[in-house]
Amino acid sequence: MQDVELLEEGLALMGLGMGFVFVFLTVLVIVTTLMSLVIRRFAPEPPAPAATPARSPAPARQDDELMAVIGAALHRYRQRHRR
Amino acid sequence: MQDVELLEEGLALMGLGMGFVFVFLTVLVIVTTLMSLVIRRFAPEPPAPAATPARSPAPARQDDELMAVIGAALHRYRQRHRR
Amino acid sequence: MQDVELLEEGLALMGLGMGFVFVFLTVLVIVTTLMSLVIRRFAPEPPAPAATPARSPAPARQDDELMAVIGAALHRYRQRHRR
Amino acid sequence: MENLLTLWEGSGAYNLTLGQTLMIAVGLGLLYLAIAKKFEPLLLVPIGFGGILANIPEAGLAISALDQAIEVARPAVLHQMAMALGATLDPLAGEEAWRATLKALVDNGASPDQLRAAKDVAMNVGYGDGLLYTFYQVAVASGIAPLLIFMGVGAMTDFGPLLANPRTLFLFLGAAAQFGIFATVFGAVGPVSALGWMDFSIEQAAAIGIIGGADGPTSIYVSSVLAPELLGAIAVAAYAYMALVPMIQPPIMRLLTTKREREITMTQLRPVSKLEKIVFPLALLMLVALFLPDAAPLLGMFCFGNLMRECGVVERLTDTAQNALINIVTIVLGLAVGSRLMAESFLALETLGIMALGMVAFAIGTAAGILMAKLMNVMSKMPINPLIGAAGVSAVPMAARVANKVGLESNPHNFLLMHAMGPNVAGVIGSAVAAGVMIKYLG
Amino acid sequence: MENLLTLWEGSGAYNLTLGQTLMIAVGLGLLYLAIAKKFEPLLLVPIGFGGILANIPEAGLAISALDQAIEVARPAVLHQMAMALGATLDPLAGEEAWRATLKALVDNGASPDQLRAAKDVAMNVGYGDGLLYTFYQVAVASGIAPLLIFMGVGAMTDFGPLLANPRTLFLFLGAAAQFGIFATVFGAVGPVSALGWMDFSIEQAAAIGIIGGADGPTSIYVSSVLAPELLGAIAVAAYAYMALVPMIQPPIMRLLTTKREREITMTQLRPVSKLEKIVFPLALLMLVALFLPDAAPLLGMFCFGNLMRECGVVERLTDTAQNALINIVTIVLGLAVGSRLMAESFLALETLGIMALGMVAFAIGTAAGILMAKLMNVMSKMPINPLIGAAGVSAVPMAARVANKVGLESNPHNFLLMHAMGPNVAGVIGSAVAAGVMIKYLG
Amino acid sequence: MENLLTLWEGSGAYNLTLGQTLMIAVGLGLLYLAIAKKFEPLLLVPIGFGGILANIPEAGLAISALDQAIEVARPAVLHQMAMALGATLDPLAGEEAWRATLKALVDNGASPDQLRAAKDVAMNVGYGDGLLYTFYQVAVASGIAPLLIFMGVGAMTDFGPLLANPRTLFLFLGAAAQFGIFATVFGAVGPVSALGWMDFSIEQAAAIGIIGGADGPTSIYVSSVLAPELLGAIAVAAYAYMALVPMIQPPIMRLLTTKREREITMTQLRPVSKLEKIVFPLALLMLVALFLPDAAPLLGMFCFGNLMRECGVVERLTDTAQNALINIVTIVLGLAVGSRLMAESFLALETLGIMALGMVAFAIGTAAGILMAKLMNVMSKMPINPLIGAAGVSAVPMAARVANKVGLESNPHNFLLMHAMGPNVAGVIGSAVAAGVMIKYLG
Ligand code: NA
Ligand code: NA
Ligand code: NA
Repeated sequence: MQDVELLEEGLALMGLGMGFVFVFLTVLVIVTTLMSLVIRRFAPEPPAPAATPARSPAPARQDDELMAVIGAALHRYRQRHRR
Repeated sequence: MQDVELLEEGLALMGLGMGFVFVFLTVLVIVTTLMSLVIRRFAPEPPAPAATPARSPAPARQDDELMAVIGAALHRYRQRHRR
Repeated sequence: MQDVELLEEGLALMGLGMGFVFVFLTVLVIVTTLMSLVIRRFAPEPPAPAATPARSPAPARQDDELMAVIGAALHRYRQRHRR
Repeated sequence: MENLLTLWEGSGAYNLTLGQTLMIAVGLGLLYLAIAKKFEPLLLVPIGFGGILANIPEAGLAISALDQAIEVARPAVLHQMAMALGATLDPLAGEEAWRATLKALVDNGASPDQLRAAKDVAMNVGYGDGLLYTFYQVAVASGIAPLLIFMGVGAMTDFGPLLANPRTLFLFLGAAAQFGIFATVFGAVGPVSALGWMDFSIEQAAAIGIIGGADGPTSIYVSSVLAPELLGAIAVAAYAYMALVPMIQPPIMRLLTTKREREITMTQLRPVSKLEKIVFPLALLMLVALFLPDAAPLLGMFCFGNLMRECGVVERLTDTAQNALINIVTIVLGLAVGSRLMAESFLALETLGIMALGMVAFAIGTAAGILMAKLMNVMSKMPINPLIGAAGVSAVPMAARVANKVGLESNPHNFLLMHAMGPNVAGVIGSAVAAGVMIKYLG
Repeated sequence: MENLLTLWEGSGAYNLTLGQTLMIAVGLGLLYLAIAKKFEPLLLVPIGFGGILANIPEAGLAISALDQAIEVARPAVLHQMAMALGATLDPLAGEEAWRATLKALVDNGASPDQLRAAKDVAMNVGYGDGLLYTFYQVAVASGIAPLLIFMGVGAMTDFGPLLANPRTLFLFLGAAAQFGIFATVFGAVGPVSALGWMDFSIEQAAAIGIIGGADGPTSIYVSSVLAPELLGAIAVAAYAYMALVPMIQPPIMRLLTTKREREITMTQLRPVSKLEKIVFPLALLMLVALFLPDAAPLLGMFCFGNLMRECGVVERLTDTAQNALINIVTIVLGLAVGSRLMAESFLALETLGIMALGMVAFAIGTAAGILMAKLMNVMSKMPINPLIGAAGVSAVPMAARVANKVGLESNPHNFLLMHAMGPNVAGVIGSAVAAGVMIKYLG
Repeated sequence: MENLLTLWEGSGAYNLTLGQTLMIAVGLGLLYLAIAKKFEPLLLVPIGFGGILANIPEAGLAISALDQAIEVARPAVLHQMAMALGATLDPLAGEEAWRATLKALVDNGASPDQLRAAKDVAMNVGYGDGLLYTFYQVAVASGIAPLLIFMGVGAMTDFGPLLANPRTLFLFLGAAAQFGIFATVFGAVGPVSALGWMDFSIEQAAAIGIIGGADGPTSIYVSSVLAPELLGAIAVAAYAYMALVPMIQPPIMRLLTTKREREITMTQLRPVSKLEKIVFPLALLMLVALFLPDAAPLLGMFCFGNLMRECGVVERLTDTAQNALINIVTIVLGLAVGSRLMAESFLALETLGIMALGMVAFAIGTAAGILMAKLMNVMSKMPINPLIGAAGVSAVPMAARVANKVGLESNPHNFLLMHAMGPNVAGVIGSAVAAGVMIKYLG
């Protein structure tokens, strides 16, 4: 009896586990492919992409960006959790 | 009422804090200046000062110095705390 | 009375300690000498000895060795502790 | 099927709250600033990443075994924990209410003994402290990490420029720049709290003010002592503003000085002997010991690092303090600080207040340094370029470089860098002294 | 004379048990494999040495202060400890029985409070936790060491080859290779346990199966959560099989592929941009956060290390994560794992079962990877050499090198190394995902 | 005004005791010796600085949260702590008396449970363990730091010279030199204690004697086990005498040898194979396991470090053990040892006794090594220069260099360095064995 249960549990874990690993990695493949497509279209390699934005922006904007990042998050949060 | 207390406390902290920072750094300026004067008078730079003493002393004295450092401290301490 | 005990204990510790240090290091000398003799006889230096075995063995054997190491230990253990 | 449901109900997508989503976005935003904009990346990369990890639902990386058990354990375990806490759970209230009751007990009512017992229950059924929670307890709550960072900073600091001319000059600039700290404390309990905009206690105000000292480890240390609940926001603000020095300071500098003042050329610094550099950290330590023991942990470790650097006989320790050790501690500290970026505490109006007050502190400190430099220029025989006063807020060596750069704009042959390094390192000492005063007075 | 007797009765030679002798031999055997055969020496040298230290009689290096006191303390102390544990020792039973009673109480009956009290007694009379015991508690039981190692591995991993062609290819191979893990879990609770050969719980089976993931830190992490009693054997098996990749895989590869298949040349990989490499760890982290929070500690730290590596702005942290930090953690982790090589748990039939099941998991994973690659080769337009499927079990970079080598045997101009690195690193992610599923389901 | 008073009453200048002043002077003296005279600076710089930090009044860097609260908390907190300790404070006695009562309770009467409760009170009102106190608990009281240092020393030690000629030679010299240790133990409980000059227990005498082993980490380890109350003085003495080797040994060497003996040229050492170097640490470990498990922590870690060095397959671990890890541990250990330089325990007559006895131990060890070498020179066919006997006290590699230097004075072509390295490293083993015997017998 207990052995059968254990067997069933092992079988379930096998099915569930392999299924999940496949699904997870499939989603990862899709996301990664999309990500690569987007990046290669909008930020093509040669002018090292991570460096580019750092060179151009108007100094005053950087500060705004910090505030914007936090402000926007806070704004949306407080909209729902009014207190 | 509580607000006034808080305000007062803030004011006190500001006065006390800035005052202390100024006094502390003033004392530090004085001590540092004196230290520099003494060092530049009695141990002028060229012959790297920290190295000089290590070269000359009679070997036998080094041991005495260790004993002297600890012995002198102990002596003065025990003079007062007789037990 | 207590002083005498303390003295005796100090004496015992001295004899025991020095004796043990001498015996231990003597045994270490003997073991080390034997070890060196064996190694110099059976694995003389030039062809860097630790490297030699790694080069020659048939691949299949390495796995056996792992099993052998653990299996032999387990075998002897279980022979005595039957449970 | 039931298993699939378990998996789904335990997934992040099912449990994600709005707050967590937003905090993950904040974490990604910090990473963007750190990587693309080079905002103090050494700290903001770990902090941002830690912030994301802390907000992954169900993972419990940033909470204790006890809190994790309260959030996800089976009802039977909840009842056991309630018993350990000396309470009983109303059988009719339902699971969510039970969890809320336990959380409330743990956060307030329970005695240390009961907490231990409840933790024993949680550990026994297999829950463990989250990695970031452990990092926070070991590295930040204990005070160890900021102090070791300060030791490393000491091992990297050259007091030569300060020693070359301490008289009436550099240290006063360093002192004046701390005015931003105290003005902000007053502002936070004054207008901001008194007028009811936000509600900061005096301890919280002090921890916020220290942001104006532009010194990350000092800010973290003070806020771990005085206001741990704000630590995440304060650390983020402190490092962000340190990174923003090149944006925030120049306008203030140009506003408060004339072109002629910015062109002032300063006299050459004298060489400083090795012995002076060795004795200085010891002299500073003695003053701390005599007059402000509460700054002894911070300045003591700072002086220790500096003495190792200058004494010249322990190079291998200095090298480790400047590299392997400070890097390890930085990784752990950054992740630990990130673990405090939790929605409940970070996504409050207070955070915007902290950012704004920190900015004010910073601006006032910059202005005070410049104005004091102008005053000293008038009063002293030696010419003093007021730009170097702005470097007194610390943010070593960024603020000194900014002073140099703004000076070069007015006079392309006027290199102020070494002159600005004096007030710059004096600013580190100044804000540590300010920290000591606050801890003494409020700790 | 009496002193001499004390010395002799406290010596190892007098107290050595057969089990300890054999375990010391196992430790020496592991050192031999590590040093002479270069079996993953970075881990097996500390593990083997730790195993020897743990089995030195009377030294107590691998046990707690409490256990050490129970083993060697004077009778008076035993009675005190019994009192602390709420028991009384039968005066007639004799010392050996008292020790056995106390041991049984500590291992089962006693409450956390009683254990604390008994530990207080042991500490008060001068016993302390053994060094390796402390290392185990701090580094392994807390989960910290495997996670830091995983961070370091992330900092050393280049996802370029995987990003160059994720589509339908590399990740599926990485997924298929995890089949070994789950098949083994089923096998362990199926034939092995059900037929009564050995008796593994489902948690133990899961921890054993992970060996097939060919990833040391993942195995240690999972078994510290699910089956700490098997940790020693599992870690030894995991690292041993990682070292055995060049022996185990080639025969399976040759068996399951034709010469023509092994000769397949693959198309050149496209270059991958820096930004893709930066975004990938964040994308992976988001998926983990959404779908499998239980893998968040492992994959989170892995992604953190990889982000530090790729972002290019925190080189000094990356360098420390790859060197000083991972080396320190490896020493501590290795010794801690070695401390679990105790006769009672290691010299059981189960250990041979673990070794055999681990081998089976490994072989099935290799075969599944190859077969999946063959299937994909048939279905896809792009030619796929099935050998690279074997690299999906992970064991980075050994498995990829083996695929390359076997490929070169058939076609001396066909370099598969970079193509095999894709499934190879995908295998790391795959087994961490598998670990997360098991912990979610059984933890 | 009241605030100013608070600041003044909390300042160091107001609270400084004579003892603290003197101990700060001792700390400065140690720094002077370390920096100007190069006395073992790697340890004495952190120890000296730690000594200063520990004696800053009110800062509490070297004491626990509980002690800190007892010293400075408000009366209300004192009453709470008294309740936790199961006592009541006499309302009439006044604050100072209350603090004294609590201190006495904590140091003696209280049970571990009560101490925990009192600590909870202290933590709840915001007190925390001092940094150096934490370092001491984590690194020294646990035994971890000296053992990791010993591992690093093992990783730096080359046993080649010893292996080239162990027979009847080097190890006996290493053994003889340990006579200083045991003679001093006997002297400390004999003349010194029995005649009532000072009052050392046998455990304290043993910890003092080990100074004669000229091995810092061994001294710290033994005294952390047998006499933690003397740890500060013993560590200072041990490192000071290691530094003083070039002063202490030459007169003794000249006194006990004739010029002719000092001129003896020794035969060339044979080359030692890699395999011998790998097997030696394992052989030593086996002997320790069989005959003296109490030396297993020290010699086990030493052998582990040496095996890592010699096995040649874990270079990156060896490198870390020799550099980053040992440096980090040295900083922490040094500060932790410095935290034991407190006036009450250090400024006692006993400290001078420890310094004097340590010196005697050192001198006797040197003499015994030389005399044994003379004896062996007479008895053996091989010529033995007695100077190398003096190197048996350890103090690697200083003592070997001294032997070489004194030899060169008599015969400028007679290089004894490599010959002296044999007894020198044998001396490390010898004093660790002596340490094991003492711990076995007294621990
Ligand atoms: Na500052
Ligand atoms: Na894998
Ligand atoms: Na020695």
